[in-house]
Amino acid sequence: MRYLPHTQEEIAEMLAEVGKESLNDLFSTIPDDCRMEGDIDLPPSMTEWELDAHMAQIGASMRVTPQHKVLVGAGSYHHYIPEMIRALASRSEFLTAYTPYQPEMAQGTLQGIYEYQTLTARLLGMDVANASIYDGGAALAEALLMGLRINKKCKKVAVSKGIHPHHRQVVRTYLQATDFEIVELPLGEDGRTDLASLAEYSDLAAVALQSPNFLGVIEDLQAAGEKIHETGALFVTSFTEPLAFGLLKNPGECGADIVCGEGQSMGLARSFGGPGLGMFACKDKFTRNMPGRLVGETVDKDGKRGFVLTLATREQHIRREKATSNICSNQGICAMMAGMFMATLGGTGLRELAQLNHSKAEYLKSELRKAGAEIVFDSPTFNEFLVRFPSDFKPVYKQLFDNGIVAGIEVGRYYPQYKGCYLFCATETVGKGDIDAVVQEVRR
Amino acid sequence: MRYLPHTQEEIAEMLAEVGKESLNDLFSTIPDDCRMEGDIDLPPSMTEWELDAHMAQIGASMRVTPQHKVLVGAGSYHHYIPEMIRALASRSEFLTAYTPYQPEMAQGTLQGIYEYQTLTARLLGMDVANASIYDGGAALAEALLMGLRINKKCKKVAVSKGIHPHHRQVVRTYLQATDFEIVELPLGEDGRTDLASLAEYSDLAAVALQSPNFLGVIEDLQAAGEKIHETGALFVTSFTEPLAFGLLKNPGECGADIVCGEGQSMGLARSFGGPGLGMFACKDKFTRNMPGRLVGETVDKDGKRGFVLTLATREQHIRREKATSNICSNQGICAMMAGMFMATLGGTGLRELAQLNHSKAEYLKSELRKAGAEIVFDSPTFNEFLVRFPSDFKPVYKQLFDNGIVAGIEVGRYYPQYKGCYLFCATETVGKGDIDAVVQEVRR
Amino acid sequence: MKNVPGTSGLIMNEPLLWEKGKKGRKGMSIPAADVPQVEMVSTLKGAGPDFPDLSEVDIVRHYTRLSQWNFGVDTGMYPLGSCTMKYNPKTNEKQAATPAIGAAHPMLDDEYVQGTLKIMYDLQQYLQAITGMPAATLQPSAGAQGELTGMLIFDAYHRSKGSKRTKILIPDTAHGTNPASAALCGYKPVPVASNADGVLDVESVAALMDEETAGIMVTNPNTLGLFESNIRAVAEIVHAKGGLVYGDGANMNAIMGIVDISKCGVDVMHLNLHKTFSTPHGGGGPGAGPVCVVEKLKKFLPVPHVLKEGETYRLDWNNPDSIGRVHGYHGNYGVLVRAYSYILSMGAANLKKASQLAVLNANYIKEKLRKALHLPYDQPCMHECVFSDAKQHELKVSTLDIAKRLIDYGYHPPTIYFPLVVPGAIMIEPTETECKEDIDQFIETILLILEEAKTNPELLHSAPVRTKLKRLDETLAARKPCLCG
Amino acid sequence: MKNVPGTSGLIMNEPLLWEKGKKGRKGMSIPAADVPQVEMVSTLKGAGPDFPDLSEVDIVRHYTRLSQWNFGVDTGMYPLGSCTMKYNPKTNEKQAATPAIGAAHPMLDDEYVQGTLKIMYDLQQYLQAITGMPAATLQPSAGAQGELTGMLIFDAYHRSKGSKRTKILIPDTAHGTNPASAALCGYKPVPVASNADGVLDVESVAALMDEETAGIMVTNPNTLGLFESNIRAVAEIVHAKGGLVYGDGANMNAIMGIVDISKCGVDVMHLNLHKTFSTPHGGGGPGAGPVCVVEKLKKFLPVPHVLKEGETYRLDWNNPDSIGRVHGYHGNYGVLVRAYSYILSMGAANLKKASQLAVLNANYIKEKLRKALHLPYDQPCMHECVFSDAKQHELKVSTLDIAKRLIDYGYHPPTIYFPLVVPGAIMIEPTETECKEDIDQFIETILLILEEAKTNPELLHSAPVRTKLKRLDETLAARKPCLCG
Ligand SMILES: Cc1ncc(COP(=O)(O)O)c(C=O)c1O
Ligand SMILES: Cc1ncc(COP(=O)(O)O)c(C=O)c1O
Repeated sequence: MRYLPHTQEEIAEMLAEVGKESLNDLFSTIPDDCRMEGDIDLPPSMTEWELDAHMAQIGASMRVTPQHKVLVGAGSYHHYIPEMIRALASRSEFLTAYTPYQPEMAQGTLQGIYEYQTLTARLLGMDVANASIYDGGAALAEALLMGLRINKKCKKVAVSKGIHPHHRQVVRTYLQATDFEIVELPLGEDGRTDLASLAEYSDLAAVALQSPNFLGVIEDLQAAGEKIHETGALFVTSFTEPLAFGLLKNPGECGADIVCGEGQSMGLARSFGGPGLGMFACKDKFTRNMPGRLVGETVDKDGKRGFVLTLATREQHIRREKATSNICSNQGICAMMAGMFMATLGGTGLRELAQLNHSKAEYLKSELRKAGAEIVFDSPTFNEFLVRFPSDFKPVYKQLFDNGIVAGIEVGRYYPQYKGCYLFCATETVGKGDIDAVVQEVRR
Repeated sequence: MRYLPHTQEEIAEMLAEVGKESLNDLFSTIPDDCRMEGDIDLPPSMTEWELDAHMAQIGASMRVTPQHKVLVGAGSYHHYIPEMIRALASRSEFLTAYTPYQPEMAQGTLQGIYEYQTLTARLLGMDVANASIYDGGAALAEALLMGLRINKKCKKVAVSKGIHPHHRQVVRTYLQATDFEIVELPLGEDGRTDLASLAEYSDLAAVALQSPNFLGVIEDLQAAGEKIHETGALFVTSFTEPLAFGLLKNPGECGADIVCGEGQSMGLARSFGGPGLGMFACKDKFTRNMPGRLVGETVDKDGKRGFVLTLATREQHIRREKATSNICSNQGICAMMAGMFMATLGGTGLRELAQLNHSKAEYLKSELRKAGAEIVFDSPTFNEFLVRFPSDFKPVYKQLFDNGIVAGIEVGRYYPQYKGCYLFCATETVGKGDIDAVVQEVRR
Repeated sequence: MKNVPGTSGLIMNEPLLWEKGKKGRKGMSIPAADVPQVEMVSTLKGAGPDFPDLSEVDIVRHYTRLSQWNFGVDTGMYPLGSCTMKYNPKTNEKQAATPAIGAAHPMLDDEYVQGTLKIMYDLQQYLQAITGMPAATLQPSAGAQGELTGMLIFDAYHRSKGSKRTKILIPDTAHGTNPASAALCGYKPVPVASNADGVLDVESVAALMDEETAGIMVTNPNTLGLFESNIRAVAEIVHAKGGLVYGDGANMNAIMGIVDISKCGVDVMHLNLHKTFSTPHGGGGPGAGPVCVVEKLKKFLPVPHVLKEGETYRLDWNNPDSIGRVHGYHGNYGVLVRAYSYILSMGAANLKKASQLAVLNANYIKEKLRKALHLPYDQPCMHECVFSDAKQHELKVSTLDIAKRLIDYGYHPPTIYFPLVVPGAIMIEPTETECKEDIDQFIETILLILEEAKTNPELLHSAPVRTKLKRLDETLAARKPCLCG
Repeated sequence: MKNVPGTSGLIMNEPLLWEKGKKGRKGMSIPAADVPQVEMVSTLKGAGPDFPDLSEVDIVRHYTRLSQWNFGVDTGMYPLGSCTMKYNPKTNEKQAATPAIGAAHPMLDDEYVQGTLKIMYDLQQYLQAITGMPAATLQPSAGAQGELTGMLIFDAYHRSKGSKRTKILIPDTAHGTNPASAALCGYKPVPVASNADGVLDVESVAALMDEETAGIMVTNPNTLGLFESNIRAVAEIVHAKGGLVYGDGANMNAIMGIVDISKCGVDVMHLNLHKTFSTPHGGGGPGAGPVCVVEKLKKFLPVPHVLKEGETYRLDWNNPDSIGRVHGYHGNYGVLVRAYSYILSMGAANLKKASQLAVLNANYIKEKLRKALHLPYDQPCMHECVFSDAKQHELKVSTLDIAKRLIDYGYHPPTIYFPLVVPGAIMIEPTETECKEDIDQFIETILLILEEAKTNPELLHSAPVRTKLKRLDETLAARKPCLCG
């Protein structure tokens, strides 16, 4: 096998050195009653070419093709990714390295992640960003746990129903075993989080809102932040579409204490939902409560600038059960790619791209409205919004799918009150022609 | 534009430095009557994404798809190429470097090409191989010109009709302007070159045979070599399927003085015929008459082993009109890839792969024979052979094409006497199933 | 010394991104607007972040240069203990980039994404076959999240039995993620000392296991590279008290096709696809930490869970007993595809062979270095061997010095100062993809360094010297954190 | 000095391929035979070559390490005069790898390969539009083969006029390929001295041009980076004697959208797609050297020639006047696809802008270095500027020393000792893709080196010192050639 370099002779020589008769003898310390009987039950091994054919076949079995125009966001967005980024991220010095425990031979990863941390902090308007958390869901869970650590006395957190339902499920999973309580804040008629009930709670460690939220509505973070801080809780904001901050006030400006979210939009393929990128940032004063790795600047023996993993005393390999989190491997190369993507866009490009996304979505919105569809919320949105159709949309959806367009997703599973409503997204990848095709089909 | 870094301010600053008002002023030395009127007539510039879509469309417009099983060789072969080779050859340190004029910063290219030269020499059984010629056609032309330089007194060369017709055309083109004469040696009934006419010529500088030849037949190089040497001519052998030398006696063993050919089989995509690889090797004593670049071993100031371009006095940039050739840029990265491919196969793998190709072709041969087709030559072949069908094959060909199989090519254009005969090739990429499908259709 | 891989050569300096660039420069082509521009509501509109503007060539050079400062498995031997730095096949990268997979949206109905679901289903089957466990989830994003998933399953199981347990047994050799993961779901870790042979004693477990204890987390082979030979007896004790056994499978690379995990009495185990199954570490991630469980715990696995019905695949969402989701979608899917490709490429025989050769390589190194380095636990080892710097103390040379000197010679150092039970630990895991010549060269190099330790220890103290930067001041970094430029 | 890119860092040694490996090791997966094995006739059967057997990881590390010893445009500035080392866009590589293109067999009937033919046809049109010439061929594999094609067209043309000419005029500034290509088709090159301003005098051409002379080969802009401003007058003289004018278009990057070649009186010109049109040089190739001609020479172009009829494309094979083929198929097709992608990405305005910026960068460097380096021809330059080491002679410092010292500082040296008319030439072509900061840094570095030449010339004589290998002994290599291991 081409991955196994040992020849028979070499195996024999090495066995002789270790004083064993056979490869099996190497496992003498394994009790018989722990051993596997027979061979592992797997399909016969494939050549590189059989694998190519096999995977091509699997690709062909997908009814949704790369050619489909996918007007769906819901936490996973189709944005263009420059070929350059694929080429650079696949540099094996980056890709085949482990966590940079030996900084002298990992300065590439370390500077790259330091740059990612910095651009992320700037994007979100925060002081510090970490080297990544698994995904948007885990990042939100970690943010709330961090809030609970900071506000030790409080055992309760509140999360808006506007947060991606899957992320709320992850939060529930992370907190279920412990005696922390989660309260959910309802959405108002305007699609924004209704904070009225906040008053009832005096013991909230943290309150989390997502903006733009799952239904596309941009929350009034500034107002929310003030209300939340009045309760003494930390203000956590999350996101699934960081591109929005090219156009919107960033969470920092709106008073957020901890900001987290899914960074897939920043140069990562949808890839059936992963690997994504848990972006995580906070205010300076909370740094030592932060989960996850941090890269910091330092100097070498000769005083030259360099970078290292730092504040490791927060982490499991030093602190063990007292660590701020159990996370060890994170999303390494995805963070690098997000850094590359942000650098490639630049400030000017990010602004332009964000504006374009907004304009496309607004055009789709207005055309659908003209076609008789109801835009459920009239609150401002970025590149996603919820639509109610006068009649059953399923047949239209199916027709459009066959025409190569995926027309939103139905949200009834997550929001019974909006059963039959479809969440649409339009990014720069959607052309006017695609939008007009959707609208035309709706008109039929 | 993302490839043009200059901002307006920078342009202004730089213009100031050079004392010009505008970019146009930089071209003051260009007479008005040489200037282009208006803009270049080109389509509007495309974004990276428009280009992706445009090329995908062009790809889709190809009736022959990557899924087609192409049972055609004729100088361009479908062999599997490990993904690893694509990954390594795209390392930008290799790909974006120029010719290694500064050896201290090009040791990667230099050692890689030195290794290519060595493996090529070993494959062909020769003493020296150069760093490459454009393609098999140019390599053959250069080989014959080299022969004419060595045997100065002679003005004639002979080429077998078994040589790839396109390569013979290139030879004709290269030699037409000068007063050299080309005689073509006919093919015998057995598909091998008929050397009887050789006796007529006393003034041949070189005689060239291809083996396996265009019609797939393996020439009896040993016997031919002796005959040719008797005439005092140099024995040049060419090839289009170097894989054959994994199984066959190599040209060196058979007495060849100069060996050249097309190396596409060694890890390069068919890519509509280019870039390919002109492989070129010869006996020691002819080295200084060789065209093209050579990498040689040397040492650095500290006595460490290193590699440099050498014997440049043969080349145009030193020798100008007295150079052994005008070639400057060659097939650089293609030679590197061929080196990678040969190294990946190894001696054991090359043997195995060559044997497999032979077996596949022999199976196709025997099955076609059973199905009533005539195998035109009964001389031994490697992975290609010529077939005559009892009735018009065109409709069968078209049917098979629609079923995803390209069943050979008709050779009438090149060999009127074999009009209606088809040249078939079967490599490791052709499965028994594909072969059986062809035969079944033939039977219909 | 000519026979070491490491040397020094020309590489490039490169500033930070925002130390380059010029406002207005373009790095990405953005489509022209084909729809009217619509302004964002002014009250919500912000200024946009202060990012540098760079051209495409700026970006390409920046990251190309950065990459030259890095060392990966493709660069050379990376015997980082507990991390299984085996070769990462290039074809896996190609398969993960299959257009239809890369473009697959995770929220579409099952009928549209049968291909991606098939891969998940098959991979689950394969991992079950490799471990001998009857059920699995692919959702956890890394080993630690697998552990958390396991601990949550422990908790859910005990609740289902009407009990809430508060403690968990964790051997002193365990990786830091184990106690951290346990703590995350409220368990108090109770350390269990391993015995003189570096493995668990039945007695010490028996002494600590009780009805308040949810179970035990065992890494097997453990982080000393030793197989926990008492695992079954230990499991019986734990089970007898109503507890469960968690297996940290980070070291599965030693025992594929050799050990049947279900027979060891393990109830839950995570695998690290980015170790055992050849997916690249990406300088820190992403990984994947699928979790396998015994039948009785299947109902607690995360949702959605992929099922096969006839020839169609579907996601099963409603499982009332499930601990819920640990990932927003289906885990680090692209990593799953790589591992799937690896397993299909290897097949049963080669996976077993890989484990045998990994163990052979480790034992070979252990034999060759045992005279020069102190071997705290002299046992037949599995995939890795653990030495210490005890013999070097008198020379005032530490594990860190040895590690840094290895860098000069072109090797990534082994894992150092872990496991904690071995002071000054040097944990060497060669993996099966290192050939004999390269291992011999590595051994020679270590011996050379240990000679230098005697003859010229300064060479070790001042190492590395060949790298672009010399030894970095980690204390300064932590004392005055500068985390953002 | 902190402000230079070059520094030294850790890289790897690596032996030659055959110094590694072990018989029986596997690097490639070979399909299992699904047909009976058939032996090759014994009289023809050989032993197979003596290649080393290596594993996949052996190969990956070998070439990864070799790559670290190399320097490309992606690594840093590469101002190699006459070579137009501009940035090579990554998307071009992707397009050339389009599966349907990569798999296209060159011998199939036109109906099956319309897509690949369309690219050829369109690219011909684009190159015609860029040069102003009415016809083109894409077959030549590189610039030199384009020159040969051009010379063969000269010969065919003269024959068609019943004459056979024997000489060709070539300016002393010409690249070596020009006389070599001319000689290949039997022309005796007659050197024409360029005048004090570095360009051709009408008089000197008039003095040499006669009826035995086939014509002239002019590189414009020439290799001194100067535009041949008398080109039209020169052409008239040549035409008046029945000769033809060949344009070496290697330097087209200076004048896209600015000069109309057909108006200059040029009859035949080649372009270097691997220079002007951003295709990578691949450490020596492959290139592509399409040839454009005026109407009256169209019939001499190589066959087959691609035509468009209605919406379909076809290859025209029968052209009795054609010089024939210069390539086995359609030239270096993959290179053509890259250039096609580049032209489509740039469009007319950006191509012109590229030329303007290339010329701006060169003039900027010329201004900034004119005090420190001798400028033999003080003219407004085009895409490159040519200095000499005259001022450094007294310091016993040569162009070579300066070049080698640049390596230490992280730059690929300019082209040196060419053109031959400038002793100790230093030929700097920055190209348009270098930004102002990088050019300023390059200028600073040159000035620094010229300071060192005064204060510490040994630094230059012993350079490079940061590279893996120091200055290599080229004389030894040529004296005792060792070309095969
Ligand atoms: C024994 C052991 N357990 C758990 C882990 C954690 O795995 P991950 O980094 O994927 O979270 C590791 C990784 O280093 C490990 O070595
Ligand atoms: C002016 C000039 N002409 C011709 C050539 C030859 O081009 P190629 O190397 O593509 O054959 C070159 C390349 O260096 C050149 O600079």
